[in-house]
Amino acid sequence: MIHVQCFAHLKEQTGQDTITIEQSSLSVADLLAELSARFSIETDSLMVAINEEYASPEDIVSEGDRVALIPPVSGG
Amino acid sequence: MIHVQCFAHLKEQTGQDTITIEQSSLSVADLLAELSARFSIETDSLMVAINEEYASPEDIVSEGDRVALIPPVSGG
Amino acid sequence: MYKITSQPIAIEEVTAKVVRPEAGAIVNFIGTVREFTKGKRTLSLQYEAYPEMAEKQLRKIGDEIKERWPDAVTAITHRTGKLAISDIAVVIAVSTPHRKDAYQANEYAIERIKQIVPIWKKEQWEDGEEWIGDQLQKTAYSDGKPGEVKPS
Amino acid sequence: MYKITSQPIAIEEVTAKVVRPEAGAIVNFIGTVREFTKGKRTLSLQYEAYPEMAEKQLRKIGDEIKERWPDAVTAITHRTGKLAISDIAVVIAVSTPHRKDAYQANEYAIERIKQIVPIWKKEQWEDGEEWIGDQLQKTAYSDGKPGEVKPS
Repeated sequence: MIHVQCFAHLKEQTGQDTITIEQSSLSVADLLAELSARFSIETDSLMVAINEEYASPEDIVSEGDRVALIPPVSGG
Repeated sequence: MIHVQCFAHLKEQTGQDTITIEQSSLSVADLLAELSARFSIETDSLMVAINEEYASPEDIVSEGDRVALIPPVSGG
Repeated sequence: MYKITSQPIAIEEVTAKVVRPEAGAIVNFIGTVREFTKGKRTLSLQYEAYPEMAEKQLRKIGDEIKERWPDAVTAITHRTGKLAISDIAVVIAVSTPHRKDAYQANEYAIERIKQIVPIWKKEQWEDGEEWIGDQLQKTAYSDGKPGEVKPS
Repeated sequence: MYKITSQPIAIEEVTAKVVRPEAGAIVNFIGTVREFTKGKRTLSLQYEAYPEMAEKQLRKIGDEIKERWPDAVTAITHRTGKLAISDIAVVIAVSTPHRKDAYQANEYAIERIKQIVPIWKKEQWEDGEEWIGDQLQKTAYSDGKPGEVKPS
């Protein structure tokens, strides 16, 4: 199982702080595809962070990683 | 009589906070020439302020004006 | 030196972190909540952060500054939660021996915060509210990591 | 908004003068006493001002900023008297709706202070002391009023 943290409007759109994926490992691209299908969210502008670092589409997310969805940021 | 305020090293070089000129009116250029003669100070880099504004060599200093010698500044 | 907090930010406190005998110049950037943006009135803002990652990314910005301006020391504090008009959202303090570098490094820091630090703001207007994203008008997110985007 | 003081300068106090709902950005410049300049160790500094004229010239700088950056609001406080290493000599605060202007206007202010504001510093070193003049390496004083010198 992989837990994916949500922030900002994603929390409202998915209705969840944390989404659970029933797999032990998958690519960032596949993770986004699955989330897009499950929640009908726009994933084009989403980044994925693995252990607090930005990940590339081909990076692998594994059980135990700290995973988060990062929409375009607007701090400052 | 015209009173001329001194600051920084000029105060040390002339030994005075305020120099008194025994005239009722003269040009800035003449004022500097007189001070140069009296105190053997280098006046090339000195500005004169009349009533808290920088003056030009041809400006006239008159009795009652607030007059000051302004060496190159070094604030900030 | 890099902090996400839900408490009001004291400018003096962030500035004090970068004071040192080698420094002759400190430049602060203080981001405050502006009431009007393009004619639209903001009532308040809500900032949310992914705090662990945000502090890590702030530290990365400090490291990038160190590479480009080796004599610079940087401290950044960003606030989260609900902010009223004129409340301080972020304070960036950069100290350097000479002032040019402090201005440049400070401006670099705020540009990078808007690119890579996971903090989001929700604007509250008179007629609604909205999470703000992509305020730099960059749509390149899907093309790469924001960590790789360098300011022009 | 423009002040010469012999008391320690509180950054928050100068900054508070420029806070307003229209502003989203405040940039501070804080000049501190640096210990080493070109390898020479400074023990302390003494600042002397012609206070009435200095405040008038600071106000003139604020007016010049207003002409160039109409949305900017500026406050400047400069200290006089004896300062130790890391003490604050000057604080410049500029607020603007958008940050670029705040950085530029602030940098303009410190450049102009070093040109036209009648304040002088005396450096105290281990082996002596000296009034510092002409630190911009400009020898053009006799050619015109410093008020007419515009930064390049």
